[in-house]
Amino acid sequence: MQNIQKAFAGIKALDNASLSIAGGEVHALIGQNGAGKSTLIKVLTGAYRRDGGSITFAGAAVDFASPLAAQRGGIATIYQEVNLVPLRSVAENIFLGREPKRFGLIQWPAMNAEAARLLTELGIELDVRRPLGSFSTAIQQMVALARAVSIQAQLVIMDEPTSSLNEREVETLFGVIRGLKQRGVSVIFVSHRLDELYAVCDRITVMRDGRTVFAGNMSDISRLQLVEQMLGREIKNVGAQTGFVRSETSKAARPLLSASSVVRGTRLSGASVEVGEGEVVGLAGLLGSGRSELARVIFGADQADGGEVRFAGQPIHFRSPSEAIKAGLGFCSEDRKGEGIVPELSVRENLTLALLPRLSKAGVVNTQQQAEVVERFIAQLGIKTSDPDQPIRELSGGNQQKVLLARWLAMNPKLLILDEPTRGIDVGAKAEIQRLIGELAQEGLGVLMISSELEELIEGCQHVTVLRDGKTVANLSGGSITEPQLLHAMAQGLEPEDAPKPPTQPPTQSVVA
Amino acid sequence: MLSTDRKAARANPGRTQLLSALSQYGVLATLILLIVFGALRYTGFMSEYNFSTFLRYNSMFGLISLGMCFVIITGGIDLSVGSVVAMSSVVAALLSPYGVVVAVLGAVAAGGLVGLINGLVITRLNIQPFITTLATLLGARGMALLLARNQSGVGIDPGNTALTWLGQGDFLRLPVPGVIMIIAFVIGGIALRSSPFGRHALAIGGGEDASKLMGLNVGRIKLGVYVLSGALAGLAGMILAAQLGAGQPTEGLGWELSAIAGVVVGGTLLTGGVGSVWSTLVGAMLLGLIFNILNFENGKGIISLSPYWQSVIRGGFLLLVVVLQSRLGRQEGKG
Amino acid sequence: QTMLPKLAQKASYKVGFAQTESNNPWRIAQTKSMQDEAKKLGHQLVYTDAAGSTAKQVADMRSMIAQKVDAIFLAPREDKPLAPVVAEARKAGIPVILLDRNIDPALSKAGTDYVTFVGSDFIKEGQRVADWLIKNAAGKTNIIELEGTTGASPANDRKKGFDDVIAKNSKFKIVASQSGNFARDTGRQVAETLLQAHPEANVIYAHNDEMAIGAVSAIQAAGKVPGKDILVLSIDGGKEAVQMVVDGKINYVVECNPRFGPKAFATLKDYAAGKKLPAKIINADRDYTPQSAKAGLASAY
Amino acid sequence: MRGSSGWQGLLADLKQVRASILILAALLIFNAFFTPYFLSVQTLNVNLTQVATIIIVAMGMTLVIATGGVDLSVGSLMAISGVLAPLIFLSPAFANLQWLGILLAFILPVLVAGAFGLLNGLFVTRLKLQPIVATLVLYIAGRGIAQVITNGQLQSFSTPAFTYIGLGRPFGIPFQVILMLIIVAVTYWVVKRTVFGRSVLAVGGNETAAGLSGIPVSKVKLWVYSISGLLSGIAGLIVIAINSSSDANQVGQNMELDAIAAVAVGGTLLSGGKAQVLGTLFGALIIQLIRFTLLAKGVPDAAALVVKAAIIVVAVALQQRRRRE
Ligand SMILES: Nc1ncnc2c1ncn2[C@@H]1O[C@H](COP(=O)(O)OP(=O)(O)OP(=O)(O)O)[C@@H](O)[C@H]1O
Ligand SMILES: Nc1ncnc2c1ncn2[C@@H]1O[C@H](COP(=O)(O)OP(=O)(O)OP(=O)(O)O)[C@@H](O)[C@H]1O
Ligand SMILES: [Mg+2]
Ligand SMILES: [Mg+2]
Repeated sequence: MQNIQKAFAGIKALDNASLSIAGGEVHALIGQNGAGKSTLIKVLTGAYRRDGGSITFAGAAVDFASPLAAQRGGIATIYQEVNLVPLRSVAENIFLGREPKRFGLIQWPAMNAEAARLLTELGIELDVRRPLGSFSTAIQQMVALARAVSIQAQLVIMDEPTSSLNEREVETLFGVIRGLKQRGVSVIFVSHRLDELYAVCDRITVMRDGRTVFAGNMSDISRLQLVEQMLGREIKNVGAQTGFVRSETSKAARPLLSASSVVRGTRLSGASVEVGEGEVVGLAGLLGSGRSELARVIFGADQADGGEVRFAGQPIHFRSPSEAIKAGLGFCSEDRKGEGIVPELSVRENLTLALLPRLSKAGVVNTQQQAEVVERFIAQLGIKTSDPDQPIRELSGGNQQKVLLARWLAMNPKLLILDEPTRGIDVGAKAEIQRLIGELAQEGLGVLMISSELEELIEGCQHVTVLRDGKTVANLSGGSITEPQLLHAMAQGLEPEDAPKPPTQPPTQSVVA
Repeated sequence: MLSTDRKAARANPGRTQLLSALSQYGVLATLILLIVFGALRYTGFMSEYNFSTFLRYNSMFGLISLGMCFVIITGGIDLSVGSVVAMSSVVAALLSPYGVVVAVLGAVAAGGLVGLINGLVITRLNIQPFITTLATLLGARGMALLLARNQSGVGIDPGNTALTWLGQGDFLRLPVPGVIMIIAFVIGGIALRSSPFGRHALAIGGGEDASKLMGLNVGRIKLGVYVLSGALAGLAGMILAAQLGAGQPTEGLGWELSAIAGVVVGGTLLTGGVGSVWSTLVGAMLLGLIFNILNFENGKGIISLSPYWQSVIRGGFLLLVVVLQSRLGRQEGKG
Repeated sequence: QTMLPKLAQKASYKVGFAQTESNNPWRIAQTKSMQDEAKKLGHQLVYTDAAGSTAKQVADMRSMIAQKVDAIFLAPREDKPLAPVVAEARKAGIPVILLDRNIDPALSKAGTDYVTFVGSDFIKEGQRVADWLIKNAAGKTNIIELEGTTGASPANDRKKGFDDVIAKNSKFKIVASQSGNFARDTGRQVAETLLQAHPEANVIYAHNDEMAIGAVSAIQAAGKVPGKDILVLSIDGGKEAVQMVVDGKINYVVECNPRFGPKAFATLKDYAAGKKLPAKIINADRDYTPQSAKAGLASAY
Repeated sequence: MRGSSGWQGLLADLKQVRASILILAALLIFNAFFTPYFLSVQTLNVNLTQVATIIIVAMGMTLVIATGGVDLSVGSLMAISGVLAPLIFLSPAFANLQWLGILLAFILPVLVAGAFGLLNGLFVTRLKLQPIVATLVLYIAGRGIAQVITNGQLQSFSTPAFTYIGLGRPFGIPFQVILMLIIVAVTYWVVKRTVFGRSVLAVGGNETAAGLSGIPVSKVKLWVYSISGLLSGIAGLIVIAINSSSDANQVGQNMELDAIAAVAVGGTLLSGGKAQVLGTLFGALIIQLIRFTLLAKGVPDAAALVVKAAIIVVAVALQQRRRRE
């Protein structure tokens, strides 16, 4: 891909972006949120029309008119937002558009069997006839992977496939990637997790503001250089891996929230957590351990079947989020697209969505005050937007996340529940958000943070509560919050030594035969 | 996506199946109950004559509901079918002097053409189906009246008895329109269950962007469902003309709403992505049966229902069935 | 050719009445007249409403046949489509009497397929209006015609009757002819627009009372005097319209009386008694002129 | 701040719907040249009085559509309110208290229509019916209810105090036009400046997100359907006042189609999350002017339908092109 140009509503998303990938190589594509990675990929696969530039694939100039054309041309893609059809069965999702047919009719048994076989190879056993939507996001990611692998492609593109996978699943994924490589298939791998890039990638392209700013061998660039390239500036302090400044002495905080033995359906069976004023408390657990569920119950988005929640000393029972908000809670969902942004509304409206009642008198919004709040937060969080009136859907994922954080910070809450606040966010933005969380806590805000990133929990939290199968299984504090401890608690039964190793030491076994 | 997760994940598979069966057969059960009720209460209700009358009339609603079902499955809607029925009936009548084949194909093609226009406007100009087909609802009605030169009926060529047979004749003691409808449903059922067209229509309704990114030719399939809906409405129009011996430019007012109601009563969600051809058949027949029962009830002379009361009752019945449907459907999502 | 089924002489019959629609005052009055008469005579009236759909009317007829009523009154929505089902009724032994609209004589015949037709002649009604206008125009010759529902047979017939007569008279000119849907509100809106676009117009001919009454409002809204600046002509002869003739707002109305009940049931009785009936029993419809309206007001429907 | 308040905000909003303004202008220019007697106050009066009810109903429809719903029952609710009013002021109970009868005839029918609107809202929020289906119920049953109340009979009256809302002309301007303008202005203001208006857009744009941000989603929906009902009720009263008669069979016939078309031509997407109040105003005017033009030019009814269909498609397509550019 040479000198690709692409603009949305006059704003350049890609400006002279270039990318070249050799046969059989794993190529990292990296850049800050909004750098243009997803856009570049969509231009390549024909999901977007480019405004300029040329694309050569397998020696010939190509111009895919649609993702279908790209797929036929030998490019399989896993897009950033898991893009499958939840209502259709797992098997159908894998074979959609390529179903085995006889006399024009779909051969169901053959299709189901083949789907099951493909998934088994990825280490997953499930009923492929069930709707995809009844499985977790992680499983859905793996189904997307199975689909991409089963398309006999010359190039497989993965746009942030790991953002909702746990470490073991990431390992499986790496195995698949290596298998592809052995067959001479090239892979484009987009991720914000540097460790992962170094673990599997051969070469790398760094993008910034729609431009390609670096391309070279993975081994030729150090982490520090890489981050500098992404941000376009030098970083002095890269000692810590996150933006948290850990407050060493955590004073005995006044209790703010305490949830004890919360029960809900089969998802929560005795989950407890406590957060004090000015504390950042982490909520750890494997996928599906019930972290999000607990957060939703506390926030009144779901109703508990049992247990007790106390807030500021009072037993409370919020019947709806609005009651929780009135009491001083805020909740940032993990599903940005589905539960966070209102895509058609502007940044301004999105940012003040929860605040509106307070910005108004007798139901009439004070636009002056609204404008002030918005401007302040755009500046404070460094939200990249051309205009507060720009629809939020036009922002990159990371910037959308910042707007959502601002939505809650503007409320000046007593307790903020953040569900995966830094998922899919580039290192720069991530560090900023983490620093911000720390600062807010110091000012007295209580934070309950769900995170799948161990560093974040270790460096950012005064306490970490670990859930497993909907139950609280451990409470770690201060110095005892270490990686082995956490892993041990999350996966109880495993000795810390048996816990999955950091991905920097590649496992030998390959999943794909 | 996560919200769907959350709902579905709590379900227990065995129970889910039971409930989904219930919601599918709930409407069928209602239909059967109504038939039993009618049989016990009214003389002449279970006669072959009444059965055949019922099928002959309701076959047209069955056909447009079938097309509507496919459209709704993709998350769209087709408000033009009522007008298309009228227009195609006129086309069939006008073409009747040229033989039955020409008349039938002409009517179906005329309907398909409106469907093609719908599909092209929706996929190429990106105008929402509701608005597009609202416009063709007006346009096709206008064309019907223009073709009929404002006459209320355009007579079929009396020599074309084959065409008349398609509307008024019997085949194996079954009314021909009913047979045509059943054949259409069998093909439709297979198409939805096992043809790529049907599966892709379902996939598009479940996630259009995702389907596009997975390489489906979304535009062509959407075009396909609107052409199908138009063509089936054209077929219904041919039956209408054949049955009445004349093209009917003013017929079909509000039929689109009956079709939508039939599909919805059958348990298909207007949001797309799920749907069943068989439930649609049952739903359409159930709504037709209400008319039939109300006619018989009036004949008892115990209470004389004015047509006004009949619309109130029909509205209430629609509410009842749809609520039942959604209750059962929702149970499915709980654990 | 089979003969018409006989009807036994009974004190009380179960008779069907297949109405075409009930969304306008004329039809409502017709239905009411039928119901009142049935009640008076002690018959059971099985009433269906086709809601403006010929296909449904056919199905309605069939459900009456399935219920084995003694006889059927049918107000056919159209002339061709009802013929087969009339034949079916005969085969089922149920005599049919047609009300207010006829059936294509090529397809079905009075005395063999159905008993007789009771009603008015829509073409004639249009002609009568035109004849009156030609005699009483007093120099008013630019006509706006408010048509009934596009495609409806009374609309077509009333238009044909009127237009044919007018066409033979070169002094008169129909400057605009548009559908007002047989409804007062639409009639008013269309009249408003047409009066605005054709200020030269000085006659409005409406296919029914409802639209004529709407036109009167439109004329007033345009700052003119209905009945004087602009002549208003109509068909139906409901009380409200006749009152307007008395008030001078409408100039001429041809009656099309919907009170079918007495005549319909009398015909039924005659048929059962074995009397010989003519093929058509045409209602003796009056007309209302400024001179005759006052006298007729009390008996207008 | 840019484009958020005051005149600048108004300008920005007009810019958003400039396609519909251009189409309207084109229609006006065409008529000015080719339709005799077009440029007159009377033309303005005729068109504005005829379109007033459509616009009033379309305002409610705009809000409903903004939440991602649709209201098919508006015409039937107009009929219900239209049928009730004469029953009240003609009732012998108010023979000696005519002013009270008339006052109640203005208030009660509108409230009843609003209550039916609320019922629509309950179908949508409590029974979780999809809006098309939920409002289809009252579309079918509502007119039946109106007809049952009067047994289909037309009610005629001449009660100047009541018909004022349809025939009155304060300062020479038709009363219903003034009422319409007030309703448009209030709707515009509500959408732009109130928490309720912003909540409507948020609910339509992403219901889950709105709920998690503390917006009372169900309450917002109940309100929009109720408002749609109330406005339909007002429109019903105007229609019967103009005609000095109430006909349950006819009042509000096809109103849902006109109102939805006005909203769409005005540039509001039916998928929700947007409300172009001014666009709806222009959309309704466009549809009205097309009708006027076709009638005035003597285009027969049948051909007019085809032309109208084409123009709706073209207008909506132009609107969307602008949005995408
Ligand atoms: N459909 C769209 N309409 C308008 N602007 C868009 C659209 N898609 C992307 N953009 C803009 O293009 C730029 C690049 O976005 P893109 O999604 O490619 O970034 P990214 O590098 O993938 O970021 P992330 O890591 O957050 O996923 C952003 O500024 C974004 O606002
Ligand atoms: N075993 C499972 N079967 C089906 N669905 C599951 C399973 N485990 C998790 N899920 C789905 O994953 C989602 C996340 O689960 P939950 O919110 O309870 O836990 P979590 O720890 O927050 O997980 P996550 O990290 O994915 O947010 C739920 O919506 C649930 O539907
Ligand atoms: Mg991206
Ligand atoms: Mg979670």
